[in-house]
Amino acid sequence: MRFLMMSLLCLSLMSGVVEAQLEAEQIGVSDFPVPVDSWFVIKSLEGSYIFDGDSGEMQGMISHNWVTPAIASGPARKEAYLVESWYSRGVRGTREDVLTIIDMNDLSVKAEIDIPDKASALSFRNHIGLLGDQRHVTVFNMTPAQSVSVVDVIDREFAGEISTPGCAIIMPTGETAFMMICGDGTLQYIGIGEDGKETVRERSKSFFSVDSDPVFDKPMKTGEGWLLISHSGRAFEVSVDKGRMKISEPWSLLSDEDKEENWRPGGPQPFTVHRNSNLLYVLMHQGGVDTHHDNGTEVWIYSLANRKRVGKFEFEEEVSHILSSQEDHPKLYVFNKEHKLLIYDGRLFRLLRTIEEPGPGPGLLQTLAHHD
Amino acid sequence: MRFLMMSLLCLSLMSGVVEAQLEAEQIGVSDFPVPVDSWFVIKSLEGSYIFDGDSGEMQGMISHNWVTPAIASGPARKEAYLVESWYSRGVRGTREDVLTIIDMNDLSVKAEIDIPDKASALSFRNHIGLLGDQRHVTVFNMTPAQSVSVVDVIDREFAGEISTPGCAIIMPTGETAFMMICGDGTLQYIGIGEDGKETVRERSKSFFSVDSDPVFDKPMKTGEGWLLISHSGRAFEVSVDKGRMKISEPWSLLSDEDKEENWRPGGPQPFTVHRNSNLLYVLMHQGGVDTHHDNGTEVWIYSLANRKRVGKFEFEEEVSHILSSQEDHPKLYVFNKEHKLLIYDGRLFRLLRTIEEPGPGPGLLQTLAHHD
Amino acid sequence: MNSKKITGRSLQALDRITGNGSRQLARLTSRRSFLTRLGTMITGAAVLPLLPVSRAFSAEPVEELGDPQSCDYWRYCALGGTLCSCCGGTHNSCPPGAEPSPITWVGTCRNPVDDRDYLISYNDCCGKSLCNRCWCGNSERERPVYFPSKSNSVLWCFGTESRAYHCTVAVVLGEASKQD
Amino acid sequence: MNSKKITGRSLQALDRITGNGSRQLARLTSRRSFLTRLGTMITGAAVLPLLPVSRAFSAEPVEELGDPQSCDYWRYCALGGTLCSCCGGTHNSCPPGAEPSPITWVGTCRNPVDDRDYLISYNDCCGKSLCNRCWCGNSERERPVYFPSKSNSVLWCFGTESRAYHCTVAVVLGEASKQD
Repeated sequence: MRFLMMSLLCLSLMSGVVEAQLEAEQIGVSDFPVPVDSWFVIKSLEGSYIFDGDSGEMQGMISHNWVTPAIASGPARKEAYLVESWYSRGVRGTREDVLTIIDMNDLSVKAEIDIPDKASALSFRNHIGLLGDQRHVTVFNMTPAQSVSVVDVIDREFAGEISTPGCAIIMPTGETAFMMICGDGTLQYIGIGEDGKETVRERSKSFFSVDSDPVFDKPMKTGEGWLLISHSGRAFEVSVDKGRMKISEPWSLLSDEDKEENWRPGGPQPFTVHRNSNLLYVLMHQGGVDTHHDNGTEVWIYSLANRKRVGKFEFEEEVSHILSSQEDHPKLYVFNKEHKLLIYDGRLFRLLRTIEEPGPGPGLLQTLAHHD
Repeated sequence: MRFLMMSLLCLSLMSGVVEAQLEAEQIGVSDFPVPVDSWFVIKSLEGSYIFDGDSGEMQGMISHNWVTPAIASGPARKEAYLVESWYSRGVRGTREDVLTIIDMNDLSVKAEIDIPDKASALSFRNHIGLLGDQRHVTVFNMTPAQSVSVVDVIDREFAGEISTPGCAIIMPTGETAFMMICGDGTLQYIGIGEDGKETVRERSKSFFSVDSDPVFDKPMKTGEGWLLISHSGRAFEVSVDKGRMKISEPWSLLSDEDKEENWRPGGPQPFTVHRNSNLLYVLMHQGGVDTHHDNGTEVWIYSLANRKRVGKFEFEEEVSHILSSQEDHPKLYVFNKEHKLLIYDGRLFRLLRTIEEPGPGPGLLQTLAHHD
Repeated sequence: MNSKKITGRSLQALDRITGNGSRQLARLTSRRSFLTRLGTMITGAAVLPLLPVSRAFSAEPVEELGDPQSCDYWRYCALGGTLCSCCGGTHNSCPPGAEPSPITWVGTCRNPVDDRDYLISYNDCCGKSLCNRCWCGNSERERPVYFPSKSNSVLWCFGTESRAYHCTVAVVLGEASKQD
Repeated sequence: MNSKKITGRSLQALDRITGNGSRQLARLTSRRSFLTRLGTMITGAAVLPLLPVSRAFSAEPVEELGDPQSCDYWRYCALGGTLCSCCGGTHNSCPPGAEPSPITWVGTCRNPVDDRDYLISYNDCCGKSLCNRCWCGNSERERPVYFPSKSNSVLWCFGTESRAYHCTVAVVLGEASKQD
C-alpha cells in the first residue's frame, strides 16, 4: 500500500518537474568508426576485441562463443560473418548452429542463418571463408565426418553441404571456388555454382607426406594464391589458373646451417604475409622434430619474389602469434608469452607500442580484411 | 561409392575379429566419493571446482554459468541446487531461468525446475538458501524489484514468489523461515507454509545505519543463528526464538588501539565461523573508511562465546577469501592475491598445503554443508 | 543522502520494462530521503535521453583532468567494473553495439579541478560479452547489496534486452548539494 | 602408420551417433593404410566398453612410472588439453559426470620403464565446462588438423551428448608394432 502511494506521488512529482538544475552530461553509445588497414582483431573465447594498431585503442567488440573459429569480413557490404554453436544449457541441452551476420556499421547483430549443427569448434582462421563473389560463406564441419556448409549471405539462406572427406582448411580462390588441404598430401579444388552447389571438384597430385613433413594447417593468402609451409620449413606456392591447381616446387626457408642449428618454424600463429611488398614473416625457434607448436624466439623475413631471407629479428620474450597489417608500410602485431600485444614497425622492427591489457588471450590474431 | 564399399568391408572384418592382441586398459568414469567435512568448493564463473582439503585433490566439477550465485547443498537427499539463467545466444536472445538439481552421487543433472526469469546474477552465498525443512529452496530475485522465489525441490515445482522490497540476503532459520537484511537497517523475517506461500512477516527494529556503519552483506551461520559484522567491526548476533527476531547488542572486534591503527575488516570473503568451537575468523587490513572490499593482511580469530579475540595471524601475501571447514579440528582455506589456494591448520596456523592451480579464480569459497 | 536511483528513457518505458522496481526500492529509506532521492531521479530521467551520440559530441560541462582509461580518474571513485573507455566507448558513452542500462546507481566524487563534489551515475553497458580490460574496483561511499542504489556489487543491466554485462561508464549528473 | 581412428561403444552406436564419420575418414590415406588402421580400430572397439569403473579398479597392465598429474608423464607425449587426473578423474578415467568421447585419436609414446612404444588413445571427456587445471601441450608425432586421426588440435567430443570439452585421458591400447 505504502508503495503504491509513493509511486503515485513519484509520478505526480515527476510530471511537475521539467527542467534539471544543472546541465548534465548525456550518456551515449559510441559510433563505430569505419575500419581502416591499421586495425586488427584479437579473437578470444567470448568475443573478438577490435583494436586500432595506430592508436593502440580498442574500437569495439564482436561477441560470440568459444566455438567460433574466426571472423570472416565482407567489407563490400560492411558485414562480418561468424559461426556460433549454441547449447540450450551452455555445456548441455539442445544444439543449434548458426551463421551470424554482424552489421559493421555499429557491431549489432543483423541476421542469423540456421546451418547444420555440424560446425567444427576449432579456432582456425581458415575454417570459415567468404568466397570471392562476396555471396557465399563456406564453413568447415566436423562430426567427425568432414564437410563444408555453403551459406548464401545475400539471400540469407543455407545453400548446401559439400562432403569433403579427408580434407580441411578452406582457401577461397577466384569467384566461386576454394581449395582444401587433404591428409593424403594433396589439395582439393571445389567450385560451386550460383546456387551454392558443387559444380567441379579436382584433386592435385600428392606433393607432401603427412608422415614425414606435413604442411602447417595455417595457409597464407598471397597476391597470386596461397602459401603453404611445412614443418621442416619448405614453402609451396599454390594457385589456380583456369580451374587447374598449380603447386610450385618447394623452396626451403632454412639454409643447411640453419638446419644444423635446429631452427624450425612453429607456434600457434607462426606465419604472416604482407601482400603489397610480398614479404613473408615466420616465427622461428630452435628445437627437435614435432616442435611445431613451440613459440618462436625470432622472426625471419623473406622476400617471396626472390625466395630469399631478407632479415631477421630476435624478440626479448618468446612469441606465440604474429600478424602483419596490410598497410603500405606494414606493422607486425605480436603476442608474447606474457600475453602482451606488441606492435612493431614491420620493416624497421622498432617497437611502436605495447598493449598491456589486450583482453583474455592470447587468441587468434586477424584483420578485418577479406582473407586475413 | 568407394566409402560404402569400405564401410561394408570394415563391418565384415570387425565381426570376424573378437580378441585383441594385448589386454588393454578400459576407459571409465570415476565414481564421485561421498563428500566429507574436509571438502570445499571454489565457485568460478563457469563451474564449481570441488576439492578435498585433506589431499588437495580435485574431486569433480559442477558446471553452471556466470549467473549462479552459489551452490546450495541438500546433503539429506544427496542433492545440490543451483540457479542458472540462460540466454539462447549467450549474451542475447531469450532468457530462461531454472533451478537445477544436481545428483551428488555422480554430479549429473537430475532435474530442472522452471522459475521466474528474475534471478539476481550476483555471486553471493546468501542469494540462495535451502530452508531447514530440506524442501524449499529460496532464490533471491532482482529486476531491480527485490523478491524471493520459493521452489519446492521435492515436488519439483515453483511454489511462489514473495515480494521483499528493500531487502536482500537470505538467512534460513528454523524449518520454514528465513531472515533478510534491509536497507533501512532492519531485518525482515518471513515464514512460509507447506505450500511455499508466505504465512508470516515481521520487521525488526532498525539496529544499524546504512549510511554511517552498514553491516556487510556476508552473514555467517552460527550454532544459534546468524552473525552480522559492520564495516567498522561491530558484531551483531541475530536469532529467532518462537518466531521473534532477537538482535544482540553489538560488540566490537576492534579495541581502541586497533581503531587508532586503522584496522578494519574487509575483502571479497572476509568472515568465516567454525561452529563446533564457536570461533570467528576475520580478514583485517589497515585502511580508511569505505575500504570494505580491500584484501586482508591478517586474520584475527575471536571466541564467540567470550566475544574476545583469541589470536591473530599475519599472511605473507594479501588475502581475499577465507573459509573454515566444519571438521572437529578446522582447516582454513585461503585465497591469496596471487590466486593460490592455501590450506592452513585453523588452530595452529601451520600451512598444510598450497594448491597452485585452483582453477580460474578467485571465486566464492564454500562447502557442501547446508549453510556454508 | 548522496545516493540515488537514476532512471533513464521515459518513465513509461521504465514501468514497462522493470515493473514497479524503482518504486519498490523507495522503501529502502525513510520517506524524507526518498523524496530527496526522487529529486535526482527526475534529473536523471531528464538528462539521460539515451540518444546515440558520437564520441566527439558528448557534452562536457565539467572542467576536469585525468585519464578516463585509468581507475584513478576522479569520476570512478565508486566504480566497480571494467571501464568502457578501454573498450571502444568513452567515460560516458557505451562501446558500439552495447546498450546502456537506464537504471543505475549514483556515487559522489570530488572533482580535483574545482574541489567540488559531483553526483556520478554509473551506467552499465549491456548485451555484449564482458570486455575484460581495465578492471576497476573503487568503493568510496559504496554500500552493501541490500542497499542497491548505492551498491556496485549489483549488476545494473536492468531494463536492457539482456542482463549480460559489458562495461561501465561514469556520467556527471550535476553538483552534489552541500548536505550530501 | 602409428596413428589410428579409435571407436568405442559398439559400431551400432557409432553409426547412430556419428553417421558415416569414421568411414569417411578412411579416405585420408590409401586403402592399404586404411586396412592397417582398421586393425587398431577393432582393437579399440574391443577394449573400450566404456563401463563406469571405480577409480581404484581400472586395469593396469603396463608397468610404468611417473606422475599422472604432470604433463611429463610418459603417456601424455602427444596430449593437447587439460589433464583429467587433475579434475577428479584419473589418467584413464573421466571425472564424475563427464562423458568419455568414444571417438578419439591415437599417439605413440615410449614407456620409460620397458623402453617400448605403446599406442595411447587420447579420449576427451565431455559435457561439462572446461576444467581449467593442468594444461598440457605435447606434440610428439602430432599432425595438422586436416589429418584428424593424428591431431590434438581437434576437439574430440564426437558421439557424445555435447561438444563441450572438459579434459583428456590417456589410455594404453597396447604395444605398438615394430613398423609403427
